[in-house]
Amino acid sequence: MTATSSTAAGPTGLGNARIGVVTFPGTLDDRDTQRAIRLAGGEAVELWHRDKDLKQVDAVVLAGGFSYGDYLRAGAISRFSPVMEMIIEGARQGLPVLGICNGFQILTESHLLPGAMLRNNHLHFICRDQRLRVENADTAWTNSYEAGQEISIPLKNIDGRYVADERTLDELEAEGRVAFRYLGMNPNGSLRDIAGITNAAGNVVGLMPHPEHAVEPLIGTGRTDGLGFFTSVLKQLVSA
Amino acid sequence: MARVVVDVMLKPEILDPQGQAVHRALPRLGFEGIADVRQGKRFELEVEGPLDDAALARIHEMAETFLANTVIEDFTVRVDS
Amino acid sequence: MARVVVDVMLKPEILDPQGQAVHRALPRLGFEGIADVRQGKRFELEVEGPLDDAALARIHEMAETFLANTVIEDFTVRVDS
Amino acid sequence: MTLDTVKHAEQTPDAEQPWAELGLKPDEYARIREILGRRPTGAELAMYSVMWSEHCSYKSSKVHLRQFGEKAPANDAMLVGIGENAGVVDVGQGYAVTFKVESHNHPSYVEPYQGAATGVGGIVRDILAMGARPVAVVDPLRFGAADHPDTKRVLPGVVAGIGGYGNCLGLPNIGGEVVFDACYQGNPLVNAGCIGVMKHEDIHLAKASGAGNKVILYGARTGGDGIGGVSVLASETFDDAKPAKRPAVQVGDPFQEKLLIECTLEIFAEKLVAGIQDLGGAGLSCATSELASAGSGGMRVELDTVPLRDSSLSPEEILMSESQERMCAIVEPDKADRFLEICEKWDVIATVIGEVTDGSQLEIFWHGEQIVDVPPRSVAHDGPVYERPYARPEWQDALQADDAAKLPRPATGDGLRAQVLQLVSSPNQASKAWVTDQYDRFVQGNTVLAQPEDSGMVRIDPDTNLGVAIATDGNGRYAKLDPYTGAQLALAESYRNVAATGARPLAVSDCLNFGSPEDPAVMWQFAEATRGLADGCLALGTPVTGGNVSLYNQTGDTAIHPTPVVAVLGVIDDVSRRTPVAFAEEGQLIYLLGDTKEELGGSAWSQVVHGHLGGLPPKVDLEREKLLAEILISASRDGMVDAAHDLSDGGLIQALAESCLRGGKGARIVVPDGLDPFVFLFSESAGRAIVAVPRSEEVRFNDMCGARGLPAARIGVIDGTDITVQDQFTLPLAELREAHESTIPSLLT
Ligand SMILES: Nc1ncnc2c1ncn2[C@@H]1O[C@H](COP(=O)(O)OP(=O)(O)O)[C@@H](O)[C@H]1O
Ligand SMILES: [Mg+2]
Repeated sequence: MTATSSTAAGPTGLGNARIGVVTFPGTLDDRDTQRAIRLAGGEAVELWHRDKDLKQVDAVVLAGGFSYGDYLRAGAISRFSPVMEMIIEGARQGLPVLGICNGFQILTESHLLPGAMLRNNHLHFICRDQRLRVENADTAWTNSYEAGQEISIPLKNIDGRYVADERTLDELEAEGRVAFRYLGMNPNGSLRDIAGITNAAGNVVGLMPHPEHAVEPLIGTGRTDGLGFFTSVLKQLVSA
Repeated sequence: MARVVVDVMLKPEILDPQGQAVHRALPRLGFEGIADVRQGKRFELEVEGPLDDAALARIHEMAETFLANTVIEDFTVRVDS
Repeated sequence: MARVVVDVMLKPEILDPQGQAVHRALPRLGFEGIADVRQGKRFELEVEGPLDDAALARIHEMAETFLANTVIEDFTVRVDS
Repeated sequence: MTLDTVKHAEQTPDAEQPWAELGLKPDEYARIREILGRRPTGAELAMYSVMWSEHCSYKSSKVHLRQFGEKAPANDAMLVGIGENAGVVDVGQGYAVTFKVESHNHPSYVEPYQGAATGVGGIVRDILAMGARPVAVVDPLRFGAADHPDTKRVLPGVVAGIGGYGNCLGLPNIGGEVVFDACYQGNPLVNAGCIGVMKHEDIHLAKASGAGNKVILYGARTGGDGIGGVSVLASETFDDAKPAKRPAVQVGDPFQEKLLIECTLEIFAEKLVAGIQDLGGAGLSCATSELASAGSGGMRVELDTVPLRDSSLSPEEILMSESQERMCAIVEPDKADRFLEICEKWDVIATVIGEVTDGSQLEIFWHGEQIVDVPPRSVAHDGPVYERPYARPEWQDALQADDAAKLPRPATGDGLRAQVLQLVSSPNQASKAWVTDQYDRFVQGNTVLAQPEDSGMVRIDPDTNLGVAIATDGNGRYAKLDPYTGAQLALAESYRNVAATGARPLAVSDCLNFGSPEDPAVMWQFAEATRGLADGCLALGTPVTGGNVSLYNQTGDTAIHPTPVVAVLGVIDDVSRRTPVAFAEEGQLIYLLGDTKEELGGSAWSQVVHGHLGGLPPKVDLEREKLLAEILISASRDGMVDAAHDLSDGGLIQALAESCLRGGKGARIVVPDGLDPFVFLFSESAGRAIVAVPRSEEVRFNDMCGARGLPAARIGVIDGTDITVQDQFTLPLAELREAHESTIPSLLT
């Protein structure tokens, strides 16, 4: 069951952008993320955790899942893979990198983003349609949204509680680096309702909910609120 | 207040996927010479009142019936000093 | 073979819902007099070769960079005897 | 240490063997000796004892299960039938779907998390072994009384285990059941089902052919899991002191299984295997003997090459180990290197442990000495077959005579209202979101419908929108009152659920959960239920493609309710035509399809309000079920209904409440002429559904039902934020929602 549809230029005509999707052992949402990229009009490029080059991609998504079973700590083992060395290097030089769920956990473990992810405060896995507010619409991955816009996309994890020390949190707030906040009920005890953050340059973004599961009207929650992540980066790459 | 530590480890004959995953990752990180890794849980209990034999017996019972699942886990209780 | 134990606990200022859940359940199970519970991880490493300062330093580094995430966790390394 | 080799067995014909401790009967042991023409070696005895156990040989159930083949309806869709790891059906466009339900009841009581987790792992490997990519799981569950303290231990553990394993594999959980009944107190039922998808040409079978082909064991290392009984053999054959401790519980490693899945799919894609089998119950004994007996030649295995987790394991124990996350493949020699390479890519340990021979025996060696020399078929297939005595229990008549019709009923609208609230907030009828929110239903990006919809539905081709649907149902209360009818009601409900979402029911899998087959009353229940199911499948044209039997589900002498769980698989050409449960559009008309009679035996109402179980279950009319399904499918295809919900336990009011809550809209309802309001709301007559019809479609929909002869009564309209039953009562949705959604969380947290 591989989606072979529309690998060429998509609706936005931005088909030349190559977006890598990393597969670690235990990654689950890589194929869905590739599909979302194609639906947005980009070209999805498979990256393997042992790869030592990034195949000339213009941006990278670290997809969701349970890399290495989330054993030890979510993202802790994946962080040390060869491909992550390249990505960490690239990210420092401005490569757009999006970490979704497990990908976000890998980004914090890699110290590309501050803070850490811990077990949900209720200790259960939770799968739900989650309302979010896009707080920062200036990043590589959010420029298709309006600041303050509300979106709904699926949330599904057991280690989704974002924590950082007060100083870091204040800094994130002051610099507008809280990219997404949970609306309604805080689903996991994340400090200051943080659902996702960005680095100072705005090229590295991580969030717990799953935009790639909200890109087709028929599937999942039936909403397409997540497509904007992928059109955002395509837009940014064209204008760059 | 006294602190009692309860260590809970999977029994040796039980598969420990977490410990295995850690063990397998070590050479990649450049750490050689570790023959095995097991991962377990550590509970730190702050105990009110005197830590006499009765209190320790109660904690032992708590470990046995609640903190550890003795079908698959072993535990030890010790006073932290 | 020597055994080294690495204990990893959440920093005191970080909320520990697992420990709290254990703590909250205790009175229901009839265990009184526990003021607090924190839950952490315990790693048992079987070390090949001599357990000299160099080996311990390596294990310390492993704990700091890998076994614990020092953003949220503290750790201790000790030789099990 | 003396190894019990074949030679040694020949030389010591009179050696005492612990066959009784291994669960063999005297005549079974005698038969083994007769088959071999000598006494078995310890390793052979281990293999026979486990493969001839109830669990692996189906010795008590076989004679009844045969009906599923004998009465199988002619069905072009069936590609692989009963007898393989799972059945396979054609769903069109070159796709084939395989699906099956299995039980992991007993382990889940001992250690709920791991028992349930490894149950998911096992069924997923069965599906994988057919050549398919697993695409979804379902989990029909049954627990003791909701307010029993042990349920608080078992249920959260089971749910966390199913979620912990399935979520980590990346399989959306799209359906299942959560049922509470005191009869499951000491014996919860943890059934798990999986669906897989492949192209026709990718179907793989468990057979070992082609002399010289390699036997490759891959996946986890082998440990001492699940070998309890055979330790007696180890202590017999080894002079040194007691063997090391063996685990009482198996621990699953979902990460390892995920690697196994991806690795195996890559191996399939390169067409590297000639035969493949998962390792489940009876481990290597089962895999090697089944592969060899299904093939043309024999097999030779060097057992000491098996990678071990515990070096103290004896050869008998290695043969019996049920360590999880392992597979066994038959690979042509020139493809073996590539096979091993792919395993290496995925960090999966793979070892050539033997090869297919041109002989006829399964031969197993340990450090060069032969310890097994058996005809593989005798192990895998020629196990004992029992014609267990069965008899209708003497209490059955009294139970059926204890009619639910005599129970007191509410006389006023207020009384009805109170009982409606009581019903929708009862544990069995309450929202199961607390459970299902712990399962990932979105992963793989193809989920069209998931719980609490009538059936789960996944898209299998994003280009054409082809999809499959699955529902599982079972009602032990009905089956207790009448096992024949109860099994057919489970089938009918599952079939109806699939049709309600717009999918065409195609095929059936089942998990038959019963008490001890040594009790003639239980055996009668089993015989009746299988007969009912086989007759029902014939009438509906949906063959049984595979399933599982779980016996000895009892606490002491008390058996669980007979609980046949039936899974129906359906296909839908275009998932954009799926019909959801939610009443979402104000002004749409609500129709009740089918006939409502006074049928309260075994009903949710009788249980919730009166704690009563007696009388007869609702009648089954399978022709009517077929007609209803046709109407639901046509209505979905032609866009005549926007929502549909089948009626089952809890009757009309339960279904109405669920559709309204899901859509966030109320309804104004009128009791049809000639129907008593109480019966209208609470009866559980089968063959019914409610649908939401847009006004523009009303004439067309009515004409269709009229022309085909299906009773269709307009009972109301979607409107407002209350459920109002005219002249009876009004219930605000908010109050209903609170009642429906707070029960399970408050019981479990
Ligand atoms: N209740 C049942 N209905 C139909 N087929 C069944 C039933 N129980 C078992 N079978 C079939 O018998 C065969 C052996 O069952 P089982 O031992 O569960 O398979 P496996 O070895 O793959 O676990 C399978 O093909 C299975 O589908
Ligand atoms: Mg099988």
